[in-house]
Amino acid sequence: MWKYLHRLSSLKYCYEWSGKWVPWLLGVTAVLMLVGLYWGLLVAPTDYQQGESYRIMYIHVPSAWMSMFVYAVMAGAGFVALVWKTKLSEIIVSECAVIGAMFTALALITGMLWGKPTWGTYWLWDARLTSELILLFLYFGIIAIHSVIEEPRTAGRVASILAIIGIINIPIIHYSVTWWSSLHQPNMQLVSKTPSVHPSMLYPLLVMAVAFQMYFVSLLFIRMRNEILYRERLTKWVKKALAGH
Amino acid sequence: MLSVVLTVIQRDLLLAFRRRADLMNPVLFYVIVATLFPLGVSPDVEFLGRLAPGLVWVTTLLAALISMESIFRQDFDDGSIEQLFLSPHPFSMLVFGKVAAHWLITGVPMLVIVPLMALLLHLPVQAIPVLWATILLGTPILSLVGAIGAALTSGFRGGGILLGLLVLPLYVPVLIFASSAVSAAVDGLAVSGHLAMLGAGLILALVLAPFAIGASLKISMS
Amino acid sequence: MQELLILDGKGFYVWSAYAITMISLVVALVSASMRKKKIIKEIDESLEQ
Amino acid sequence: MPIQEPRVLKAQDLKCSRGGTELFSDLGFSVVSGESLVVKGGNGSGKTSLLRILCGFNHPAEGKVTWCSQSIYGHDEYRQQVSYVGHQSGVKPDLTVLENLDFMQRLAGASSQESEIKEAVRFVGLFRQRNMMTGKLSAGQKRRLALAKLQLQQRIVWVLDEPLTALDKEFIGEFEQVLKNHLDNHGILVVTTHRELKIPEYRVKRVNLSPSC
Repeated sequence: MWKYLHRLSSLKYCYEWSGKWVPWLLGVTAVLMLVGLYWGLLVAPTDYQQGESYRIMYIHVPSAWMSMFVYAVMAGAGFVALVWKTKLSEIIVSECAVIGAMFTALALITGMLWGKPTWGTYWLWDARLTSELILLFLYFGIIAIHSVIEEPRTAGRVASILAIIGIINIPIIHYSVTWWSSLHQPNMQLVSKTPSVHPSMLYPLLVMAVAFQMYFVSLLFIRMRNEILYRERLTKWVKKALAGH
Repeated sequence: MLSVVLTVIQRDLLLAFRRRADLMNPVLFYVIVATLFPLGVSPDVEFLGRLAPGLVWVTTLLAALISMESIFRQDFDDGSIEQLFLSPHPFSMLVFGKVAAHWLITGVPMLVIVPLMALLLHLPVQAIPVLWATILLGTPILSLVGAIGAALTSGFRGGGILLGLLVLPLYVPVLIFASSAVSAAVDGLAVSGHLAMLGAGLILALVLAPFAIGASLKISMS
Repeated sequence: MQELLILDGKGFYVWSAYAITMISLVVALVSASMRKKKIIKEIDESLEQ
Repeated sequence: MPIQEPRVLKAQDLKCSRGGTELFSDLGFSVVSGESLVVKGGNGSGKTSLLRILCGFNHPAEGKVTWCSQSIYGHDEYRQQVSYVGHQSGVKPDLTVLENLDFMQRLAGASSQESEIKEAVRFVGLFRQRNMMTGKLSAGQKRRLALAKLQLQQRIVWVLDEPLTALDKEFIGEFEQVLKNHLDNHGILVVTTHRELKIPEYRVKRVNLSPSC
């Protein structure tokens, strides 16, 4: 195990290792995405309650899951960055922040587009959407760090601390926002967004969820390799690697 | 150990009183914002009374945020952070002293001004004691948590708005429990649950924040 | 094909949601690969000096 | 200064980079009690960064620094033995000279005797300004105040960044005497300076960061 971890700390090895995987990941993502979209949009039956608008669930729910999952990955990388001070984990933290913010924004937009036909308004201060909005601020905070602090190593460690503080704060926010929304809109429960999911509707959702995971890993690898190239641009191995291109 | 924390508090209070003008900043800010609400919202007694708990606490949050900038900015500029780092005492204890001093300078005046401004906003009188309790429990959390953001941004230029962005998500739970405690008091409902949550938040902040602040300062110092 | 677009009146929301999502996912990938080209060009230029 | 077995401050293949550009690399040296390390190098060659690494403020990109063969990071005992005088004075402009020194003594845990502080202030020639606000002192006087702090703290490792700047001629002579006393008391000195320090050659080790200067 340690030998493996140690090898990952050398950016050169990591650059080459991830490079081999990117084409495969992109292929799997494309296939899964197409299957999921076709299945969710065309094959899955209409929901008796919401009619067709529930189909937005197939991108809203995976985005929301990914916004939380990416934050967890970022906090994990942040912990590694602070404890073992590896450059790779700092790069992962800053890349995850951007990807996570994208997923959170998508979850919010699709949530609003789903809310309009279902509730009649684009935005409703319900627990899930509000927590998602605050999560977006957490992401923006970490992204903004890199614009304020020029020195990449310091910025990486500050971002790692923020990611860890955030992961402690997310359950607190979720609990307090849920409690708060039940206080002010007691009748929120009957407007639950995910309808009682019949298996025929559930499978496309799972396919889309895996598609989003594959997308995340491939985008992370691509962006990570860019950042490795940029940060190691003065080293010999980068020049040698690029000579081949 | 405790004596050194008191030493840091005493020095910071002395520093603050040397610049007496700055002491008034949070209070002045509070009065200004609190007078804007009736002009902007509506002077109607009943309507404003219902909004008062939220307005009072949002303003307290903003006042705390504005004053957060000053905790470490001066120490970074004159290099005394490094001297604190090189002292035999644990860094997070010294930092705790600085945050405690900052709370005494900015939080305690809130205990005086906030009930007064609440009356201006037609907050029903029976809610004033509970409001006072939420300020007593809430503002230390704001100082402790805000100091983490300040520790991360004061060392760098352009950290201003970034501090707000970092600290806002951390302030949300405090705002929720504090303002709902006051509005529960307005309706005569039980407030012990809300205050218990604030108390728990305070203890969590007291235990975790100093270490987070110490670690953050060490990073932004490098 | 027609009713597919309308999706009993809710088509606008469903299709715009899917469009926004798919476009931003693709744009993220494209901008990442464009950045790679820019970095490689930058490194090649620095090699020439 | 308690005299124990010789203390060693050792650095091994240090590498430091700022903003992606490398300042210095494969830097190694060791300084024993009673020796001083003079760091030479042009502007921006990383002198200050090296000093800050030795104080434990910064982490080097590579390599490690040890104090009595223990890494200095998280080494509480080492932290208490370092006095750092950087470009900034490290004192509060709104406090008077005496208040600053008094706070510093109480911070270090030593019970601050009034007499000791007055003696240190008199030595650096700031006795007349002792009740003045530090902010109103001139650059040279602020530098003297920082050096008074060194006298008071009596720590083993002195890390001084351009200590002689803004000091006038005759005070430099006195100050060099203080440095010699410090080395005689088995102290360690790490210093960057453009002007040659009159310290006996056998006690001096040199590090040159950028040969181009």
